[in-house]
Amino acid sequence: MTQKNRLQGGQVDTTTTCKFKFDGKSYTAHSGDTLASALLANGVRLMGRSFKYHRPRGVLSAGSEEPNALVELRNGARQEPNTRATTIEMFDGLSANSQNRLGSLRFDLLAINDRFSNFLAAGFYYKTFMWPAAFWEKIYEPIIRKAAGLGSLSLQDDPDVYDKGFLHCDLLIIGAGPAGLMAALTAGRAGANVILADEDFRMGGRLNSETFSIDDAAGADWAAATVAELANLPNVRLMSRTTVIGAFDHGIYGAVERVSDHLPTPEVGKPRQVLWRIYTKQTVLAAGAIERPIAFENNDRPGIMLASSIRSYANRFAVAADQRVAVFTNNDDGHRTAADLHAKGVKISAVVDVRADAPRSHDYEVLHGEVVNTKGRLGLAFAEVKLADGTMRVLECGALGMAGGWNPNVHMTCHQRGRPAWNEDIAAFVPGGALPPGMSVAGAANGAFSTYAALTSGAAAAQKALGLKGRLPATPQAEDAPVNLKPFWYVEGCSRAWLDLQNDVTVKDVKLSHQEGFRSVEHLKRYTTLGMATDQGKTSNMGGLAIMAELAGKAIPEVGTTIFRPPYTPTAIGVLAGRHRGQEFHPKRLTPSHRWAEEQGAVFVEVGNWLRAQWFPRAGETHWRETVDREVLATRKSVGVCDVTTLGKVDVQGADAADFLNKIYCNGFAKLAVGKTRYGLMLREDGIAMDDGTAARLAEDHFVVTTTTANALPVYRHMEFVRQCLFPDMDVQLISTTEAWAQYAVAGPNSRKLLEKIVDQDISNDAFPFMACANITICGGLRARLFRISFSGELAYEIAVPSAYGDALMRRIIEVGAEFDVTPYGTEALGVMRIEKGHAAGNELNGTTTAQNLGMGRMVSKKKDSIGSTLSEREGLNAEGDVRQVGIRPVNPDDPVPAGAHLMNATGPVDAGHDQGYATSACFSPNLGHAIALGFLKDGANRMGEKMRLVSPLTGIDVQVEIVSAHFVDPEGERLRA
Amino acid sequence: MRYSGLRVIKEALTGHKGWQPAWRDPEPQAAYDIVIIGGGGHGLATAYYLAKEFGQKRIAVLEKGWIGGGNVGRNTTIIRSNYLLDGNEPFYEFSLKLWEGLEQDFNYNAMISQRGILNLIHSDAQRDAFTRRGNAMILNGADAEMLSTEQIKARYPFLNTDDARFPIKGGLAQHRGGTVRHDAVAWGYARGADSHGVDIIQNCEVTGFRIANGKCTGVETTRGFIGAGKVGCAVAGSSSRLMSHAGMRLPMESHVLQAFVSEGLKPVLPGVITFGAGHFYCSQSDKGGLVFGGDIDGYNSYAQRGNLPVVEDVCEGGMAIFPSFGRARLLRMWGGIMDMSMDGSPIIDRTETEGLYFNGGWCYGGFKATPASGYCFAHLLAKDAPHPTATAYRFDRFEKGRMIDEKGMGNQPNLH
Amino acid sequence: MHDLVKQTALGGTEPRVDKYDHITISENDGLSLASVAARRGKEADCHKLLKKLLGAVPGPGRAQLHDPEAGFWMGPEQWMIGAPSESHEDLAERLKGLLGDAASVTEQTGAWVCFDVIGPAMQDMCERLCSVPIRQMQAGDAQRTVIHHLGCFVIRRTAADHIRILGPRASAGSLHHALVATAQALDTGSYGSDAPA
Amino acid sequence: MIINHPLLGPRDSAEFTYLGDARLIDRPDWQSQTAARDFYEYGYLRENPAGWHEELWFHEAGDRSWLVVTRNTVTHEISKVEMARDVARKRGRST
Repeated sequence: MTQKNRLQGGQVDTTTTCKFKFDGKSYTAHSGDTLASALLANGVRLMGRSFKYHRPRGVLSAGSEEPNALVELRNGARQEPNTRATTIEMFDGLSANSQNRLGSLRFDLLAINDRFSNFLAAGFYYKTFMWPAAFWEKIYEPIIRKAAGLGSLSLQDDPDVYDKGFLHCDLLIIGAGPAGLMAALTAGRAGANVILADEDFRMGGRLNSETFSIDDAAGADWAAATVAELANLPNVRLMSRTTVIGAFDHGIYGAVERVSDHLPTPEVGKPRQVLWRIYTKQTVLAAGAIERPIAFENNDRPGIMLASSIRSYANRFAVAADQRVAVFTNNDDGHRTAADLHAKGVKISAVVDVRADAPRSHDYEVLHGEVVNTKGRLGLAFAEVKLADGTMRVLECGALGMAGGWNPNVHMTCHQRGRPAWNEDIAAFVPGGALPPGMSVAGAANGAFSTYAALTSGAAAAQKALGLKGRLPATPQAEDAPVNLKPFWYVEGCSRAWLDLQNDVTVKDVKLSHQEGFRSVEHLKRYTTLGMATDQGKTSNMGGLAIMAELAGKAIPEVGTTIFRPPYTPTAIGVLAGRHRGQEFHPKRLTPSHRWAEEQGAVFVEVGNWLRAQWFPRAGETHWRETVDREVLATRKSVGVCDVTTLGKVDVQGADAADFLNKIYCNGFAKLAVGKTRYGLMLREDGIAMDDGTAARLAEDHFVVTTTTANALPVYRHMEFVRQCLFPDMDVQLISTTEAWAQYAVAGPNSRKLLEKIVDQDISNDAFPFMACANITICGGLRARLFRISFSGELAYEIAVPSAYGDALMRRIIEVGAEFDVTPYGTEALGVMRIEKGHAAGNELNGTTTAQNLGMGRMVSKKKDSIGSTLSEREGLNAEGDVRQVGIRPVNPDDPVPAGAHLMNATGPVDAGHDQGYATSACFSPNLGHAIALGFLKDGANRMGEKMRLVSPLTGIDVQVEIVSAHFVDPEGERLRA
Repeated sequence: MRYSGLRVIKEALTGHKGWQPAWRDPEPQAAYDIVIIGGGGHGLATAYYLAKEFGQKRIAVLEKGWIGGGNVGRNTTIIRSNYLLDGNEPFYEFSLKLWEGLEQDFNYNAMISQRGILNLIHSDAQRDAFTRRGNAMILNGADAEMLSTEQIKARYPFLNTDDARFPIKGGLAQHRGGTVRHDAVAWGYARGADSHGVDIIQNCEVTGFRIANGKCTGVETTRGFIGAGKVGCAVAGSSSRLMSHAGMRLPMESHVLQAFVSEGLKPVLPGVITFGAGHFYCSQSDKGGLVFGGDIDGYNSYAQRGNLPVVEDVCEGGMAIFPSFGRARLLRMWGGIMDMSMDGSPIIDRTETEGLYFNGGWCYGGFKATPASGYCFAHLLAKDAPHPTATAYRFDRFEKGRMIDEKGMGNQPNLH
Repeated sequence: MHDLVKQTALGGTEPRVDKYDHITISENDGLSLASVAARRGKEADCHKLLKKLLGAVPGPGRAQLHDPEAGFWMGPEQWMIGAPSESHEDLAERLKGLLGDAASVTEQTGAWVCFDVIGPAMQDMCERLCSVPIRQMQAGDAQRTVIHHLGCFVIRRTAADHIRILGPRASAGSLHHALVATAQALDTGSYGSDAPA
Repeated sequence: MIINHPLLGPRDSAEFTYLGDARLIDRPDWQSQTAARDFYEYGYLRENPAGWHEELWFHEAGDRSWLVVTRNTVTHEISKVEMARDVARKRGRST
């Protein structure tokens, strides 16, 4: 098919031809086209369907404000719903499909909705679908949901990558039209670090769409020359295809650069888009203005467009919106559309102007009147005009430009809750009130609509922002036409006259909203959905406000606006996530023995960001339990080794180190001897257990504190808080050393014998008794640390070496331990052994348990001040019969005792009112041959031996259990001290 | 005027001329028996139940702006009763039951849609905790189901189960959970309250309390003094500001919570889903937008807007579980101000001033609580005794050490 | 002398190098590190001794690029000291010997992975990684910041096209992945007049 | 947001972790007669102003300093940033 509406000139590259498909049909275009311009060039006006009534829709605008021409761009996993045809850059092979239709675009079965529109007025759904109650979810809602929505996601994983980045500048200029370019020139020449960002792929703004001259050059040529000069300044960064999406606090702006969207697919390794966080000292907003439509009956047919966009298509893209064009205007600007298209040889049916004193033309007819209706099934064919004298005229036209005046793009001036101000001269909101700090506004965004005013204000804004002294640079010569406009929002008596084209909100709906008392602009928006479409009301809100104001008998500024929110244009969720998805969602933390564990075939488990070996399956083992049981039994029988590097480690030094530990632990540390380790329980200030671990005193003024894996960071933060904010003059220094040391637990009756083969010093029971610690050397001189502590309840040690030697140490332990059948064990066996031993861990230290609950109430020293000690004494935390940690075992050894199950009395009701407690941690104990659990039980200390029910209705479990001591294995702790 | 399908048809055929304002716009009277401060969901629901269920007369709701303009119009519309602790679960289950009959009760279609909520599980410890929670729900008479990864994958085949940094290991579902058209809740309660004679007075900001001899006798407003037998405050987000006029310091901080909606999409998500290894939850509105959110920004704020780091954090969470959402576009982000309390649970209680009652501290869970909060607050105002499901929501629980701390984060509001 | 063999942070026996036209990313496995924190009341002594060691005491956000020992500021009265591990395997011990009671010294060698990022695209790469104002940074500027959720130090070295990144050792793989992916995402093409030499 | 660190200059607030009201520096005396009430008020009651607020931020991804930031909770404007340790000393926490 030929491009029947293609004109001469413009800024498309007619030497290249791109093939593209829309709804499966092939067309040609040129590079420099958008999908919208290419379709118009090919005579395609029907591009979409409206949200509610499924009315046929064509393109309204030539920019990112487009509400109508939304398509599904690309196919397969790259399918991108709701993409504005007006911003899709043409490339060879482009493929797009229309959306939100049942059947074809021409014969959308859901267009039936339009026939019933009278029943589907604003808010109708709030008043019906209530009976019978069950029908809402079963019948009505599924139908509504299916019909609603716009485009579809492919539901395949997005194959593209997205990047994030950070930029710093003195001046960010948003928008590269005449004002933005002039601001950039002024600031760039002055040597400031400047970022100039524009959402378009071609900088120049309206200069590309108008036939104005600047000095002696065409506006577009001046823009190109200016961009070329800026590109040569090393201190200016030009960012086209970059939308600034929001103004955040303290001069931080979000911007999305579409790096690859103009390509068929991104190059390998290259991002599709980049999210930039721009830190700027000052900002010039030069975002231009958006033309507004006029509401009249059936003003939504394909072919009815913003008058300025008809100019854009003609002047920039060399496309006639149709071969017969009419204009409906309330201001002088609309006449430019007729003049420009006439000059390009397009037939002007007429310019209809609501003003009696409209400028006349020799080239085309100017009518004083209003467009009162239109006709045409899938596109505009005729416009009906009511002339001022009351007579009717019918204009034959395939395109009708609406010129209702311009709205400055104040969006970003309001991102920090500023409200715009009303400017009577242009009948529009302009930036007002409190702008985001550091922001100034130039050009049409500030209501300065002439090219000359834009250029001047751009230069002035840059000068002011940078505090430059001296005279403004000379402004080039440019048109400086005044705004001659008669506010005109809608044609009297119209009803189905569209305000929000996408959401199908008409003048009638606004009237109904007012009638029903939804009169605040926010109520109007929420009740009618006006302005809630993908354009967020850029082309619709103003008309709605004006009508509401009229109905309420108020001035427009009294009615006010809804709130402008980021993002300025809808932003891919993918780019906001950047690379942090899939395996890269969070960084991985690997222990020094990770590679070795992989070689052993270990199964890993996520613990925070750590990956830890969960168990080490051996050939022939068919179930993880088999593996874990073996690891536990082997450890308790001989010796096992487990990587415990992930435990948090904090180096605490200084003359007041012991006093400091006395503050952060509820139990005492002042008297701990050098060379000894002590268990410590840390409370939050509210008296609840925060974390536990050990503190090893390596010297009078040097401790190594361990935390649980999960709490390493919050505990460190807390310790710094105590140090800096509460006791600022203690001589104590903290630093995390979690990752500096590879640390392994070596546990079991043969652990000493094994370590004696590695450690250079005497570690006999006398020389190195239970809870001893020391700096040692191993393997003939490597510095190391040894702690005789035990989580498993066995004779056990933890040995630490600098991380770089962690791999080698693990291999050495396995090598020298072969004679003891040393068994590596993972977190699961670790967990089994600690449950067998009754040690509390994360499931017990759940942020609501007290030392008392844990059976450690007596540890809270009353003789000293420690964090949490005072509030731990509150009555609610010391109530009679409060829960205590207990052991739970099944009466029938084959029964499970799952964590999360609740304890109930053996007889009596099973409900929340009779809840006695719950199981916190559970496992199968290979030593006892049945499942065991730890739990919290009301008055638990006094209920040893009691038979109870453990119920988990969620998982269908109800078993008889016995309450026992939490110390299932070696309750006297003899093995530890062996 | 009663709403019904027949009425809609009749009006459609007669030019929609018969529709009346959904609520009156009365001038404030000199005094009321009960004045409710706050025309949000909770305040309007309180007035509605006071009038309808507790036979109270002469009630006014004072709203500083437009009704429904606070958090009831800014939330992510989720309802559920998947709570753990004794002090909470019966209350939220009561609320869910009220939701289930609400539309017929107040004759307004709030699009209550019980398409279910699913909390994903990513670790054994999380499974243990959710098992305990699910059991607590069932023992309290609510519904809960533990789903396997396979069951979840069948329901959400596009969930990331193959290449996840934190693999999905199951999920706790509450099928009676779901979503509600949030604005319609405010409007439905307003219309219902109005029809029972409640005066809803918009653009009327309370600037002070008149307190004499330990008793509150009314409120100073931008529209003059309004006398009151009892005053109930339900202005979550602004609680500290309001109650400071009564000389109170509250156990809470105000924080901004952001929420997000995508462009409209054809249906992909049937119910609500929450990520358990990051900050992200999501549902899809009837209109087609993905409605999602995550963590609070984390600093005290009254600004009703947030910042980029949380936006990115939430979208990272979204992409972690739904890698296909990358090509959907975020349409709008906004913020609401939360009363973040010291244990993550609310307060519905008398104050030390006679005649002055308080409802607040809802953290980010206030929307789902709306019916029960209104009902229980009405109960307290009408009978001077707490409703049986709300006995634990007292001011003095912090001093006495009886916190209701679901997350176990202690007295740090931004962690709840 | 012990006989255990060191492993690099990325888990190899040799440090890894990834070379592209516009950027080279080298794992630097040759650094011994130790932190030094002045004891309360001994700040002046500590400064004096550090000055002797490094030539100057680096202030906030600064590194003292010096041989064989170098150092950068970590926090108030706290510094990280580095030296070649070949000659200074026992750096922490030596520092403690030097500083005595004037400072707390903690071995940090094993806590960090170090990458040297060198090439004409260094600044562009840095902008894709973290929020430090790389184009304004001078040689010897040292900032702690976040790279892909990881707390890292970024140190601008003497050569204009060189930054050194210290990241948490346990996440060496994730950090390396981020660096490599970012290098690949950048244009390999010409870096303009503002690119570092 | 940008926090102008007293030592390091302007830094993105994303590098920081927030704690809350800077009155948390004023930890009561555990031996006071009114210790129970004092600690309750210290731990649980907040002014929570709409306006200027002194608050604690921890430079977690930076120099690990606690800072006292004076920030407006309505506009987010920051007027003052101090080292918390200095503030603590000024408030008499030196021992």
